[in-house]
Amino acid sequence: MGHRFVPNSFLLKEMLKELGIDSVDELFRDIPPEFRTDRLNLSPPLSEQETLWHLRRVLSKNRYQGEIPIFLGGGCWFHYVPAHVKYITQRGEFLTAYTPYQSEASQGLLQALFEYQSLVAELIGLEVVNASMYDWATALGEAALMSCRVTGRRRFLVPHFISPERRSVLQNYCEGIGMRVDEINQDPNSGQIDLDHLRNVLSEDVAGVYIENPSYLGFLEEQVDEISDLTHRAGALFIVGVNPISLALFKPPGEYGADMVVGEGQPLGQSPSFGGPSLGIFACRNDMKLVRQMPGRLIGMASTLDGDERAFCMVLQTREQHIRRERATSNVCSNEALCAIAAAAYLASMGPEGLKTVASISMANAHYLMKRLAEIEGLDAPAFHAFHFNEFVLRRVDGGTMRDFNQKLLQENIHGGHILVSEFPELGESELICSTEVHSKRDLDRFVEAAGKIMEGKK
Amino acid sequence: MGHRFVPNSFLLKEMLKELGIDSVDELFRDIPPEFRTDRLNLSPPLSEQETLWHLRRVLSKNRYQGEIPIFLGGGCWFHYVPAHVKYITQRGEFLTAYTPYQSEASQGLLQALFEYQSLVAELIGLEVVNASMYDWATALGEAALMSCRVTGRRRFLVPHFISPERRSVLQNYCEGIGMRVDEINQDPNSGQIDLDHLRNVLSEDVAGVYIENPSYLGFLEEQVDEISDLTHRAGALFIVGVNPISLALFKPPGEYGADMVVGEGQPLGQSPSFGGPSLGIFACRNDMKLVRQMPGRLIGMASTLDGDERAFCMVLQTREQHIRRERATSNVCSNEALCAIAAAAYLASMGPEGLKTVASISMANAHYLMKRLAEIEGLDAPAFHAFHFNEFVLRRVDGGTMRDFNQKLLQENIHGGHILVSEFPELGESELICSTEVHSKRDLDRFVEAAGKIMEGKK
Amino acid sequence: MTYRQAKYPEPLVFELSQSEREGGFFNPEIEEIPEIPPKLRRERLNLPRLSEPEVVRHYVRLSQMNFGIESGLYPLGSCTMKYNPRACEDFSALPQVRDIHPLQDASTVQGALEILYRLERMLAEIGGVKRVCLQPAAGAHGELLGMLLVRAYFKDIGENRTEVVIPDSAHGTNFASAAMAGFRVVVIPSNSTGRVDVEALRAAVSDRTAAFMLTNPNTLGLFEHEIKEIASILHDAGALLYYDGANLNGIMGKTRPGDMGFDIVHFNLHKTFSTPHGGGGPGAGPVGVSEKLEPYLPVPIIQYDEDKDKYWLDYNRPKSIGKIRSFFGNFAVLVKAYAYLLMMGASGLKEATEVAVLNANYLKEKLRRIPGFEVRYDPEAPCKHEFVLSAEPLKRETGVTARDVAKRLLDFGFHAPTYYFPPIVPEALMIEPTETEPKEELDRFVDAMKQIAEEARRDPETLKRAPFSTSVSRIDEVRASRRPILSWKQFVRLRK
Amino acid sequence: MTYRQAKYPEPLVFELSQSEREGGFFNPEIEEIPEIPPKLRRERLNLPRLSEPEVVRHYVRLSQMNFGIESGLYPLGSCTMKYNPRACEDFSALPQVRDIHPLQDASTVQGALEILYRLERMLAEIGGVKRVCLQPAAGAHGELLGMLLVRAYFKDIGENRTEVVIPDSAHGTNFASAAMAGFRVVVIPSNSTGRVDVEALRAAVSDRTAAFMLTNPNTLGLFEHEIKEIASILHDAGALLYYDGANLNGIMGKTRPGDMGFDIVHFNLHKTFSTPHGGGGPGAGPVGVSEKLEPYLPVPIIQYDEDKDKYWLDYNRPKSIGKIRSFFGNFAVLVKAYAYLLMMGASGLKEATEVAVLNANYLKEKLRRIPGFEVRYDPEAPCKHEFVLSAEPLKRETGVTARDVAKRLLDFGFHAPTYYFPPIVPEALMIEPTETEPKEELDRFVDAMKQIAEEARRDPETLKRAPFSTSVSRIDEVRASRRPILSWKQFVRLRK
Ligand SMILES: Cc1ncc(COP(=O)(O)O)c(C=O)c1O
Ligand SMILES: Cc1ncc(COP(=O)(O)O)c(C=O)c1O
Repeated sequence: MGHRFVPNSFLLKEMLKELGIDSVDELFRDIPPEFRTDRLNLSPPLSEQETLWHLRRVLSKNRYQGEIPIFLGGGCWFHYVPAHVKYITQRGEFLTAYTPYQSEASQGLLQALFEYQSLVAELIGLEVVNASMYDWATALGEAALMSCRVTGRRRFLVPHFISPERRSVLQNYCEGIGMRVDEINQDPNSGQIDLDHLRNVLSEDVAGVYIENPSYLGFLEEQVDEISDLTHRAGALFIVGVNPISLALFKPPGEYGADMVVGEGQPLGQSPSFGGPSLGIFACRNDMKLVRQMPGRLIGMASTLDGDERAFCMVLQTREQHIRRERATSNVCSNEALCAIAAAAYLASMGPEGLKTVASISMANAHYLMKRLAEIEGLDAPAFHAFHFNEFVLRRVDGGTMRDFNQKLLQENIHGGHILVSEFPELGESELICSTEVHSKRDLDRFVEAAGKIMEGKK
Repeated sequence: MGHRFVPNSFLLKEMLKELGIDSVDELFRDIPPEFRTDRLNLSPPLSEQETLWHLRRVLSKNRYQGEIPIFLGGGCWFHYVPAHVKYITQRGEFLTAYTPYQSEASQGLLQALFEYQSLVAELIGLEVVNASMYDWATALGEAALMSCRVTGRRRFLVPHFISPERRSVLQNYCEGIGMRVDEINQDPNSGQIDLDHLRNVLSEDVAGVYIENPSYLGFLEEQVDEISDLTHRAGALFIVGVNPISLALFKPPGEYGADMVVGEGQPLGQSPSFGGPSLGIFACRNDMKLVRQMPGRLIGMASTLDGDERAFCMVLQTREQHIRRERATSNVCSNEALCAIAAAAYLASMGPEGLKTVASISMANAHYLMKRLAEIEGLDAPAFHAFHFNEFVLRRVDGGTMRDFNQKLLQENIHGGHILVSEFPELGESELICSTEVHSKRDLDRFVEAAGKIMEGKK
Repeated sequence: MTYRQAKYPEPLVFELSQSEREGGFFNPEIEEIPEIPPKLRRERLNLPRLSEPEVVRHYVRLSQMNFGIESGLYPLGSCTMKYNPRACEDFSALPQVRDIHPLQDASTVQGALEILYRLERMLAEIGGVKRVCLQPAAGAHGELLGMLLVRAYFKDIGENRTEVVIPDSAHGTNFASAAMAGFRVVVIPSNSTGRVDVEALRAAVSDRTAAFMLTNPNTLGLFEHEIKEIASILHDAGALLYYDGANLNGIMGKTRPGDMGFDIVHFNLHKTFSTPHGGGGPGAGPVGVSEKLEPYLPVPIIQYDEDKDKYWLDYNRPKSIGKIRSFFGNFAVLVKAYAYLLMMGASGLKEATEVAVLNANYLKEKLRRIPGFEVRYDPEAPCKHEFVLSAEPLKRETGVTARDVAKRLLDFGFHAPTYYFPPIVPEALMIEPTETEPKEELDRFVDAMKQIAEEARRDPETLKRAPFSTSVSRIDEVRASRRPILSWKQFVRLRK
Repeated sequence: MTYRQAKYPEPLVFELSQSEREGGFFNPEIEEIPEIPPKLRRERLNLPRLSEPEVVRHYVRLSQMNFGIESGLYPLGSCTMKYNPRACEDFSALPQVRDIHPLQDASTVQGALEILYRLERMLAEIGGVKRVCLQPAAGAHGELLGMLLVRAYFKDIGENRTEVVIPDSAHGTNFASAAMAGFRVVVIPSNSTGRVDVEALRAAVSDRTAAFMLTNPNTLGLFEHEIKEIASILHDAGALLYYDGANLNGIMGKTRPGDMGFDIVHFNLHKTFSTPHGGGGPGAGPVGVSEKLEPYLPVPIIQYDEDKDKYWLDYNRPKSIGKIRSFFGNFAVLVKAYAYLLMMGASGLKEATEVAVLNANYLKEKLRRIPGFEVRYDPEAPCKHEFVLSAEPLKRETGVTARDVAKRLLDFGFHAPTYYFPPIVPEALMIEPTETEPKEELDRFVDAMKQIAEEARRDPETLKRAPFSTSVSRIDEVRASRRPILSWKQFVRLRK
């Protein structure tokens, strides 16, 4: 006994005595003897230093962006996280707080979350943003369910080119209520939504039409107004999935008729960390018919009872599970609040110019790569003839495999893109390549050079 | 114009207008034109990310403890710094504050510094500790000056085996007032103070007698009572230099008559960082004759004017330069306050048992090394027959050089001890080796093994 | 009373913004910036413009107006607000953790996979289960996964089961998760000791029953000692038993859900395993299952090839339900929990549980003796890590409610307990001190509760206006929900 | 007024201690622990026993009761309290910075040496000097080194010079440093414009004069435009000119001390170059010198061998004074300053200076127009980065002192200016906003000063009891010095 995290270990006797009992075991007498564990088969306590040694040893097997350039995106992005953003989320008052149930003692968190909602609202062009969902995929799942609640319909349309992971999560979210997820065709050349097909599949049972912009494969969708129109005319909700960084440059969904927006907030001030924590963005139009069906927490502007001061608190809690139980709009309880604070601090730090710079460096880098790689014999990019943000599909057309290509890149200490062969076999040997401001020009040139050598068979 | 650290860059015009001037240059019109600089020959601003890239690249040329084991001590020590101690000193309210001149707004810092003084007071056994000096060496310099102020005498005695750096700093501090620094012999076999010699050199002009315990070369001094006695009988002050970690195990100077204590507080919660920041410990007996001559800041317990509450503030400021100018007890102004807070948090976290464990692991490691290395043909340790804490002198007696020994160790990814050849040629080919709890048994065994191979000529 | 929370009259970032001011900056290297087609181009981006010094100061000030575990006792029942080791924050901030991408080639993330694999093994050992899926981002997410596994299982074995049974004392997420997974929720009442009414359960269970969701210790902090009987009832009916792990801190290392007969077990890493709550998240809610549910677990399963000493991702799971979240879950959170488990070790976990339970019983015995408070259910039985106090006697006597008591506690520098939950206790104050609180803090809490009870008698009107020491006084939450203002954008529009 | 500092009734760590409680723990690997001879052995060690959760909470609470730049405007004149970039903290926490030892073989610390070398070059460029010693730990330490260099120089050239001349407006450290280096201090008065009285200087300088220490801009924030004349007087007399760099933020990038004729220049990295003050330190006070003083600089000098692309330590400096501090100075601080300089670049430094001066003039013009305050010296001249306001008119009128004004400012959420310095201004309030303060914060400060001046007339008695919003009310500092209690040990003894 006597762990440094457990202050009262040495006061056991004294405290037990005050309780009038002899042994701590008495406090566990209600556990049937047959179920009592003698001891867990885990190692003895390591010191903090030993734990660091262990982790350093294990983690030395990871290769990381910065040590080598990594050209992966696909729903999780490397962006530079300013030191002060990390500092802010490491402040114990934020880090170690619970959900702000006691609003009077939690104004700091509540204001920061209100700012998150507000900043993201500006970015996407809708007024109502919740205080976070787990990630993009689960936000999409919740959006589908919400579209069902709002419309009373049970079909949901998604584009063909969507991250299979996101698609799978969506499927699982729709499973319970028996909602069907169907695909909308996309033009194999341009990736653009096949409007005729959309018109065909859009029937009276469609609750929502979902597109991603930019798409999972990096290209932008140009027919957003048409899609919005078709969707709304069918009485369905129009839902758009976004990479928020792209919205520094591209028209926000709020300006082309989106009823709801989902997306991945991780690039706003969070490192990838192997995919988590992430930050599910979830927003809707300011229409109480929608707002009342929102999942998750909402922070609202309030005032003190004496009316003297502005304050913030959670609002519309009657939607939530702790009050409405099985009739709640969602089961979500813990969310990703700290990531939302990071996103707020990040957006407030970048400002419009900073965010645009981040986005345009990313775009310029990706386009530079795209152009230079396309010049290499045997490579073809982009696979889709459309405008791209900072990701694009690179195809290998010389008969070799992308797996081999990437392995050889790795030997040159470069991590290539995400191989798409099993996800979208119709694209042939291809991979999804991403670049952002974390790549220097030297990184890009090294990539191009290595790719050139590999394709020449010199590697 | 428009740096992200400079909020008003874009308001220049507006603000200049309010001042009724046209150009910012007008504000510099008092600088004679001949002295105006057009532009500094420095690079353009790097982004935070570019700065990180640059630093990572430059710093990748450093080898560090953890990556390889480093067996250096000699006044700067590797000890494990718990994460929460770093967190505490990274709290902006401490980190970005100035000296607590406004005590009412600075109670947190003042209390933390009072706790530092109190914790170190317990450790060394004297009641009065100041709120920090720059480092051990400058603390020693100040101690010499203070002994002169207190006694009116101008000779200062130091042991022969003292860090030459510390000796040099002391010399420079004594230079101005023309204080002479003389050496006390130490027994070449045991390192113990030569009491006869001390008796001889102790004349009426000696202001202070200084010893280090443990010594720079790692051994303990056993005759502290005798030295104290002799010193005091000669009317001089007895000053002891310490590694505070050692005091978890060894008798504190306050218990054997020290009038003043100096030392290096860096091992209490600070990483070496190439030798700085460091933390000069400075303490004296609670005798107002001494206290009034203390250099540096002192934090005292106080109360509010209304008498209601306990509070803390700086006391006895009339000793200091900002009030007494050239008659101040020292010129010190900025000190090492944040390191003192780290030391306080470290000591409060370790507690008596924790600190003893740190000290005894360090000692056990060093003794293990000492024993195992001494078993190797051609090596001899320790050079001094005395009790050692966690440092000892290793000698090479096979004709080879320590330089060569260390170079070969480096090839095995081990950094050996501090070579003493130029500092104390009388010790022959020798180096000062140190171990602490940052070394695992595996590190120690690797060192011994590599040393064995080198000495066998297999390397 | 001398505690006082900091207060800064701090505007919103939008109000701090200047028309021109430089925020983040990067130096572009590639000069050619592609021209975006006008149709796609954004025209206006209304983000605030602040300099870095302003941003830092703003959020530092806000942080001081927020209460965390590092500020004081946070006895929020059901939430296990324990100390979050600072070391875990450092570990999870290593570049080898932060700067790796989930789609990297497995050969380049062996360290990450090893941690996931080892963490899974540890959780399996603690829970007494076969395998654990680390994907869920929170407890409720784990519940949803659990319910989907239940669904998949019955579908696979060809049974059509549509009901999930849940006790009335359960957490709201249980009901909502079951419903989201498409089950009809059947609620059963608690018995007079606050535990599952076994007869009611028996009556409710049928061949329509897919699962029973149980929190054990339950939300009253009481151990469901009839668990063997409960498990039999379910298993005999061919149904599954689901363990809500929110309260694992009351039994961890003393007994294991799997051993008690639970088929599916979720863990709340942000409760039991000390990863910080972050003001509401991110958390992690891994789900463990017994052998028979293993085939349905989400992909990928992390496997270890001992011969090659390699970790690999197993996607070849024909019966898998697919994914419940992108990638591998909240990895950085998982790293913290892993480090926490290493630092606690077997003995530390047991000690944590014992002291958590001791602290809870200590508080319970002290508090229920204060006139005005009582423990409704089985007050003489030891509670586990938490207990529920009822302030009903106080309310009856003085009109002061549990909510008033909770608000007043804020003035003493404590966070409030959870109140009005579970719903079966009137004027409930659900108190969970955790093992990381020193006795002194518990004693101060008892004193505060005593003072409040006295104050309720002496001056209930003042008390009802509490808190006074927080950065703002009592907030009108009802009005805020009536015409919600949810963003600056909306606020500006309304203001016009 | 709505600002309020946090307040926790927080005991001392000794009062929090329990008789048994576990703090830091390590697992010993070597079993054999050497037996310490009884004579050397310690018997009792009275450190407090706290658990980690308690330690963290304790210092978090204390931190909230402290005001830093991150809390609000900190216009402490002469101290250059500017925003400290958080990135620099991260950079200096890299293991390649923290976990290297100063006695390492030079081949293993090439990165550290490169940083020191480059930083030295940058400072030399900014200061207009030949070489820079990075060892001094603070400004005053730099002054001492400077004075010792002066000593060494004259000793070397065989002149016996015993006096250092200092203006009456100088900082206390100048006098103290000169005295510590064994010089007699000769004080000269300021002229009616608050600058060096050139005639008085001429009269004071003789062949006994070793150096003149000057702060330029001086402590009134005024540029010593007669600097050329001043330099001639000194140099003609064979004496040296010393630059106190505390106020470099007022001219950096606009002019260089070396160009003005200064022979020795110290830099305050914790002022001008944004390394945090840490509540009083650690800082860094590098000292630059012109060619003729180079031989005396402390060892080692960091040299770069271009051919081998290697940095090496030059100890072979026969005229060197040796060391002024162990090792290489406050390295981690130096790394922060280096990173700061990289991020600012040439243009950023100039911009910083310009805006720092603009902000100061802006405040000066607004504040000196408030009845009760005035600028004594050369009020129409532009100040540099700071200025000194006199509250004497206010005192005469209302009895309210500069100190009262300062204390009252705390209630508005500002730190107070430096007061009663420089001594040549009665009721001095020395105000330095720095370039990292937004205009809004400056305007709020002006408003607060207006309100205070009004309050001084309306209700001086209340004002004299300020502050009210800090964690404690006004402290009896006089009594605290009368019978000082300097440690818990002493307190306990006295209490008995
Ligand atoms: C008993 C119980 N079950 C489930 C949950 C939901 O957990 P989470 O917030 O991690 O989704 C909670 C959270 O408070 C809980 O207390
Ligand atoms: C003008 C001036 N000179 C010297 C110093 C001393 O600098 P330091 O505190 O770094 O020793 C100061 C510090 O405030 C100062 O303002």
